[in-house]
Amino acid sequence: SAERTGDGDEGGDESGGDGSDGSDGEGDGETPTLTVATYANFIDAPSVSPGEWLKEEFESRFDAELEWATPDNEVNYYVERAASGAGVDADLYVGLTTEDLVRVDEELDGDLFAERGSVDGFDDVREGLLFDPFDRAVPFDTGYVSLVYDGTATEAPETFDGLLDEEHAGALIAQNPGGSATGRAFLLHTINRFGDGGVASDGDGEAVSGEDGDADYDYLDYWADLQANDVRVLGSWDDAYTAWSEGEAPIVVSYSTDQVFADMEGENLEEHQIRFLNDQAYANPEGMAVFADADEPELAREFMSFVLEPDVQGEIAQRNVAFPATGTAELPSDYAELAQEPADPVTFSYDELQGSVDAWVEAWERQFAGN
Amino acid sequence: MTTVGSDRSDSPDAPHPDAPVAVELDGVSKRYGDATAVDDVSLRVREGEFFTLVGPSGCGKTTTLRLIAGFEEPTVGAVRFAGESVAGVPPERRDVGVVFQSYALFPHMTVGENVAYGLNFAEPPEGVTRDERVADLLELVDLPDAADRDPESLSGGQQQRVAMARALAPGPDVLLLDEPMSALDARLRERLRAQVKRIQSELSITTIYVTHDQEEALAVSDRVAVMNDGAHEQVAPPRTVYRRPATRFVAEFVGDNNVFSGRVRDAPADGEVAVAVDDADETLRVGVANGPDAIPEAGDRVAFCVRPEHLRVAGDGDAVRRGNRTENALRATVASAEFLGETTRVTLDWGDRELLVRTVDPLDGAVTVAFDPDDAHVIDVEPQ
Amino acid sequence: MTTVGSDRSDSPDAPHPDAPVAVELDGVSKRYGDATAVDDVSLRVREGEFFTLVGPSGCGKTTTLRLIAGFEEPTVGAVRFAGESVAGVPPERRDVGVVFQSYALFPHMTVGENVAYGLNFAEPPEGVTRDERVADLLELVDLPDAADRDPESLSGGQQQRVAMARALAPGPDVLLLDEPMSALDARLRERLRAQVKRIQSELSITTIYVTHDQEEALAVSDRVAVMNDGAHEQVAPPRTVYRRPATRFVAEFVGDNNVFSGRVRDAPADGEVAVAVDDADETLRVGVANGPDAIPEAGDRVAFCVRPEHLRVAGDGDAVRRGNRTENALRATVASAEFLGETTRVTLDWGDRELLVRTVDPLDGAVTVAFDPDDAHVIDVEPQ
Amino acid sequence: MSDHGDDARDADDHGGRVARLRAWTEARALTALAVLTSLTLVVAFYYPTATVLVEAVVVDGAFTLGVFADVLTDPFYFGELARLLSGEPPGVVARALLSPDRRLGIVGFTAYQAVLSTVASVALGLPAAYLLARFEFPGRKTLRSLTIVPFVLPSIMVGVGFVATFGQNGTLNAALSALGLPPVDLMFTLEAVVIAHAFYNAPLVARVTTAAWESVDASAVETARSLGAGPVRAFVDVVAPQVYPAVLTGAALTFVFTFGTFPIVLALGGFELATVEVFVYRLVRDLNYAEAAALAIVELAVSLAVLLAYLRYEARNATSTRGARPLPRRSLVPPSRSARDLLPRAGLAAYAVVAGVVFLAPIASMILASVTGGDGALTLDHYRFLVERQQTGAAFQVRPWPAIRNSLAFAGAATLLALPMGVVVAVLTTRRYRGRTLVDAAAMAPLAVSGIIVGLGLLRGLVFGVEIAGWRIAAGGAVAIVVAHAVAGYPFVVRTVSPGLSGLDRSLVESARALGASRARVIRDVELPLVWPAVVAGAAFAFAISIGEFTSTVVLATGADAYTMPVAIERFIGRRLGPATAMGVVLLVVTGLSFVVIERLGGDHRGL
Ligand SMILES: Nc1ncnc2c1ncn2[C@@H]1O[C@H](COP(=O)(O)OP(=O)(O)OP(=O)(O)O)[C@@H](O)[C@H]1O
Ligand SMILES: Nc1ncnc2c1ncn2[C@@H]1O[C@H](COP(=O)(O)OP(=O)(O)OP(=O)(O)O)[C@@H](O)[C@H]1O
Ligand SMILES: [Mg+2]
Ligand SMILES: [Mg+2]
Repeated sequence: SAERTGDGDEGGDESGGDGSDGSDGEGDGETPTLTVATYANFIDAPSVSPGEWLKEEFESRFDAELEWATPDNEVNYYVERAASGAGVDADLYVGLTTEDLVRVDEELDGDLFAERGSVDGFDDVREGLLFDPFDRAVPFDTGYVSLVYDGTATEAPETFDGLLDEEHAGALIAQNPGGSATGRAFLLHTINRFGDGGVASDGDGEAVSGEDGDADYDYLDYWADLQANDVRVLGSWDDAYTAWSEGEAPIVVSYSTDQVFADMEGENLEEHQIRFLNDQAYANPEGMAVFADADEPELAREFMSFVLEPDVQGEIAQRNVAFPATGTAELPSDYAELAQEPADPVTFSYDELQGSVDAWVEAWERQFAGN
Repeated sequence: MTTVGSDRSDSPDAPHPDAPVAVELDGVSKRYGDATAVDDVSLRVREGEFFTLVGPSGCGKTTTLRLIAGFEEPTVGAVRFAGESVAGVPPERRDVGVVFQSYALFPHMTVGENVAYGLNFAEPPEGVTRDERVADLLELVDLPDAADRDPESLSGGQQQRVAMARALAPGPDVLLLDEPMSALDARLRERLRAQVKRIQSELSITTIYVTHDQEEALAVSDRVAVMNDGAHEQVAPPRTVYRRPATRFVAEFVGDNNVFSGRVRDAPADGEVAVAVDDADETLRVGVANGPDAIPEAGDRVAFCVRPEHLRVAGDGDAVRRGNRTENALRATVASAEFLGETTRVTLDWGDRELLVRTVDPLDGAVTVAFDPDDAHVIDVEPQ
Repeated sequence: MTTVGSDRSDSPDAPHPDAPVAVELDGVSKRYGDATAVDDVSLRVREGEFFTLVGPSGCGKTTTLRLIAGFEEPTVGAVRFAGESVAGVPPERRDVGVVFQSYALFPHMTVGENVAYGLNFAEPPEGVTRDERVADLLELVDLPDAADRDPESLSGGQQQRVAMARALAPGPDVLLLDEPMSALDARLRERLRAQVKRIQSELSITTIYVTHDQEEALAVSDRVAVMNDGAHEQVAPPRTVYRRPATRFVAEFVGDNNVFSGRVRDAPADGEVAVAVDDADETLRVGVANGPDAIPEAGDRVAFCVRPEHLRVAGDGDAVRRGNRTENALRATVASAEFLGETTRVTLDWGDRELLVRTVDPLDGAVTVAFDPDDAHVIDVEPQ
Repeated sequence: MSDHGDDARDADDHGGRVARLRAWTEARALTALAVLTSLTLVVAFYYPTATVLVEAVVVDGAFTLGVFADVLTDPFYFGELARLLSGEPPGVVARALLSPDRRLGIVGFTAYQAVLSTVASVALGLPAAYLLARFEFPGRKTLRSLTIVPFVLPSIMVGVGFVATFGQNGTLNAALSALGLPPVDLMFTLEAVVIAHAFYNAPLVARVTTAAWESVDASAVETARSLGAGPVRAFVDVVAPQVYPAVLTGAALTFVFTFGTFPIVLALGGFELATVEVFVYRLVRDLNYAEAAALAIVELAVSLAVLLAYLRYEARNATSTRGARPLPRRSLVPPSRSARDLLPRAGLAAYAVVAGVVFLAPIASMILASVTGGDGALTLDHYRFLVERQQTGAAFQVRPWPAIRNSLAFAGAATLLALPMGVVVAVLTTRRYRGRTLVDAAAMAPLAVSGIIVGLGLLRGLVFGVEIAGWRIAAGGAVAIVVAHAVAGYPFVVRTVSPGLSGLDRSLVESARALGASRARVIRDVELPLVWPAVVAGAAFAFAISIGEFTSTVVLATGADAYTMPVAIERFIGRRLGPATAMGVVLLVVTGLSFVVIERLGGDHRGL
């Protein structure tokens, strides 16, 4: 999500809140209320966010009221609710990632989300974005985590190995994979590139082999080299972007849509260059899914259909500063000029992440922060 | 030595011999852990009486008062108000007025508000408004214009009187005063104690007064209980305590005194006995009229005392005569003297011991002192 | 009324009439903003002297002491130690020992550490180790075993003595004591003042003592300065202050007194004058031998005083005789009495005025009191 | 008998009953308050926290110490100590600990940085205490009031201010290069973290120390002087030991706060300096509750141990210096040119420079950021954004005015609730009885438990509620926020009020009781008014805690209408920091004014 990009909701101890503003009890014949859970920046960000437009548009097209819920713990909030038997008080969740699904499924025995069911426009969703093997989540947009650099201060390397050059010592600021979405995406990208060295496979699973083809050099080796080259890993996207903006280092891990914002604010685009390492970027498709015990499952599916409509896709992409999930989205022709897509998006599938991602992060933490 | 704790309420000095008992302590002890602060004390204070607890620091005076006020509950024994046990009754429901040494005026209230505080919980007497009551009390303590002042702007003596007025405002049955004047300077103490006494008499309120100043105790009380080590040694009117101390402790604590001990040489004659003083080559004649009930017999051990003012001084070798006899004359040398204005307190060395005498004129060198056998008071008789 | 501030160091009582001056205040004033705490005070304290400043609260005693100690600098005037001005010399270089009313023991040090503290800055006397010095001093103040105790575990009197020992440890030239006993109870004060006096004599250390207790001042001092309102009213040995008060203030502040004023009727005869007492129908004969330098003449206004112990009492109508004359007899009625042990202090109503007398036996009703003209002391003469 | 008489008697009876009822309630008011306070604590703190912490030892419904043992014996967390815990002989471990390449583990490192931060906070706080306690100058009281402001600044704001001040292109380096000095590279070092911790905690140290310093008796100093000690020596020997317990209070609290630090380390230090709380956060986020809870318990144990050690020390050293004559304050303008007068003031001037860099520059940078546009020019755009958001924001979005209003309303209400709670606990802890330490510890626990765990606990315990007899009892929204804030703030009320109460003359209380007042009535009529300055100081802290609180606010807020200023700041963080910093400045101004007002209601006091 682009507002995620711009206004990163990643963690720290602090973020959002439970924004459900209303009850879901409504009698027959009255206007039904659809409660949509999402992350805070989807509806409330200082620059732009799609929430307000979506609500107005949806309510004008359907005889329904839309209520947003933005609990601070995001999807974990519903995991907790389900686990404590408190009942899930929303109809669908907007903004699920692959990892969210993996985590939810590992934690809960029962199903938190219902099957997709029939959603108009689902067929228009781009093939590579479908990330739920159990067909619950419907992708509605995607973003790419790449490097952003200040072209007036440095020329970012083209490859991962380039980051290890002495020239780029101390040049990169990344984020904590344990607390930040961009940080985690970048970590996963390095795993995809260098392999996991069997970290997560304690006996059962397969080791991930890296695209670099070197079985003896895994992501931990790469990070050891990065650390030796003075990489900075800060807590959140905010921290990192602030430090980068203040010129503490010329390169930062961020989103490939950075120039859209820079342009909005009239900044020098030269200072906001995008670099896809090895022509790749880690893709973070976002999906939506209906809760298993939604009060308004059908209305929720109508909402999903609505979101996949071409004009809505276009609006979401622009307002969330991301890329549409469907091939039919209506976007201004110059959108791609500023919002760049990599030639070769990479991402881990649900199956690859399942049972591994925790171990990958933990192994990285132990290496990086060992005291 | 035995402790004589007789309640001589039939003494001629006690002003209310038949008045009902207002406060009674019955076999009361108070222990803190291992330490016994009050040890089996039984007292009866009559209505309207000015009753004083006097004793050295740590003897349990404050604890006794706190047991009466209800700030502490006795470990053993009963406290009764007008015959009713008050066990478990919290202080706010005991109808006592308390004045502390520190006065404990509420610094955030004016003098008037301080005095009025207790009227939040008790109606003023019928026909009197709250404000009138406060004005009356401030009048009573001679501070008619102080109502709007800050307690901290008052002198110590004025604060003390405000504390009195405050304690009296709700019309308590019993007034408890814990060393209410010890923070004041000597002259002020003298002035205020007269005032306290006057107020007490005017209201004829039962008053229990704690002090360690024996002069104060003598000056104001109807009866005095001399306490030592958690127990009372004597309970009697001031003159009795001063002139006929029941124990050696009382003799030495209340006023200056010279205490002797020795063995009776022969049977009493003319109301006197001859006593061979311990470790001294002297035989002294001692009157037995004022002593305890037991009349000393030959061979008994006795302790007796003679007040400094009863030791008459002459120059060295001058005879001190009584009628025609020269007797009870002791030779001593002046050790030190303190000029007190009216008199000089002179300390004499008499052998290894010290004697205290009072003189008007300075003394020096060797002197002879003597006393009238009737001025001696037998404290204690230990039969052979 | 004029203030008589004569330094009667030639009085027979002053023990060091020729000793060199240790501390001198020369025309010293101290102002805080508009308020004058000390007003043009000049004093000379001789080496080894026990000099006491006595006076009511707020009269400037503490301020005077602080000027000597160097905690304050005078607004006007000079403070000299052994003849040298100490202007600008900080307290730590004045060689003074100070004891405050609050003792100000260092709560985080043991008693021994407290006493030893000053030895960090001054060598103990030759041949004595630090520890020995501390032990000696604790011995001196009768606390030989207290070295390892916590100051807070000591009673008030013990703390006071530790403060003394601490002040004495570095061997100061001058010891300054600011009401060192006012927080203690009456009996303890009496005991301790004797001890302070003993220590002072043993060390013969120049001592300046501040108190508001006139009995204390009389009891311990070589000379007393009676202060009032920032200035001294009289500086003299205790007996002089008591017997020949220089001002009405002194007469009334030091001990009980009966002060009369009136007009002289005729010229002195036999060392006496007849005084018509103001607002009373009495003429009293008053000795003039002890009075101020000015001999009163007929028509002068005079003030004179008679101590309560010099007012002899007889029953109503009994003549009080002197030689053959019945004179100076006043008829009064008993208003109240306080039993003090040795004597009873009786307050008499004499017209609108009060008279104080001392008696041994209780008094009641109407009485006649009289005094010897020689026992009267003329304070003040105001020529016609 | 006439009806009239009956009526009168009824009325009498009625009046009597009312009076009796009032007396009865009054007599039990204290007990009732204590019970209510305990209930509040249980509902809003102990129960919720317990639901999380218990997961350390209950896994899948079965009791186990396995998770705990794993954490304790993991060298990653405990370094060489883990080897001891896993049974290696102490000698070997001791040798390992002394070797140069010893491992501290995360817990060890967290403690290490907390110790450094504590030292720095004390070092930066003491000169401020010296200035505030010993000198008189215009604005002294205001300055003292404002020392609490850093407490409420969200870490993100401090991060912004610090990067702008200490960064490569920051104010400090600009100043250094202007002076011809080489630049310093502070960012992303332990030093930066430690300075930021000092930014938060040095003012706290200064506050406690000032109060203690002001209560040193001048007679003690004068006695030392008369015994031969010069001014410096008298300070070292007499003043310092009496101020020391207060410094220790400040140090203990600083240690506890920095031991639980989280966002600031990662923002200014980087992941190499990760602390325990970072891992608690990550584990909770990954729903790995067992290990998170085990780590949180370790954290709690360390913090509580420090707090308890300090409380015991405090109890032992409680010397009441009632009626003391305070040291007179000096003028900041040197009265003469002597070294004695000039040196301390020169020292303070040097300190003012350091304090300017550490405290003022970050705040100034933050303010500057709020008026700087993307092109570096001055602009009011960010404030315009706030106005616009206020006017056009959707109902479900966070808007500035409701955030300000909520912050003030919650803080006011939380303060009103924290005060009785704190006072009751202070009353209980100033009495002497067995088990008092336990009460003390229980009362202080909210300071020592991981904020993340509390947040999760509140979610489970309050928001989801508890099922009792088929009813689910849940609480969210304004009331729950206020309660949670009160729980977080009341320990400060306890710590400010309790020294005052224990220093009160007991006879004041007893006088009032003898005059007929019940125990509770005495607290109201006498004790509280007398420790009023301390109550106000406690109120200021409770207010500050509530204003700055974030974690439980976002958990408990059940709609945009319950959001507070820190939430607004967090929401307004974008790629450009302008809007958030503008909101930060609003927070700064609103709270700064609040504190000046609040403390004007009080006065001088002891305690925090
Ligand atoms: N709360 C307490 N706990 C333990 N011991 C106590 C307590 N209160 C009093 N004591 C002890 O009981 C004894 C009597 O104390 P109390 O205060 O009654 O003496 P006092 O006669 O009033 O002395 P003072 O003249 O010094 O006021 C003392 O030894 C004291 O230490
Ligand atoms: N630092 C000060 N500032 C202003 N006024 C002061 C100061 N110190 C003393 N005074 C005033 O000077 C006068 C004399 O005070 P001082 O303390 O010397 O009296 P004192 O004789 O010691 O009284 P007490 O017996 O009460 O101790 C008082 O009116 C007092 O208020
Ligand atoms: Mg007592
Ligand atoms: Mg004084």
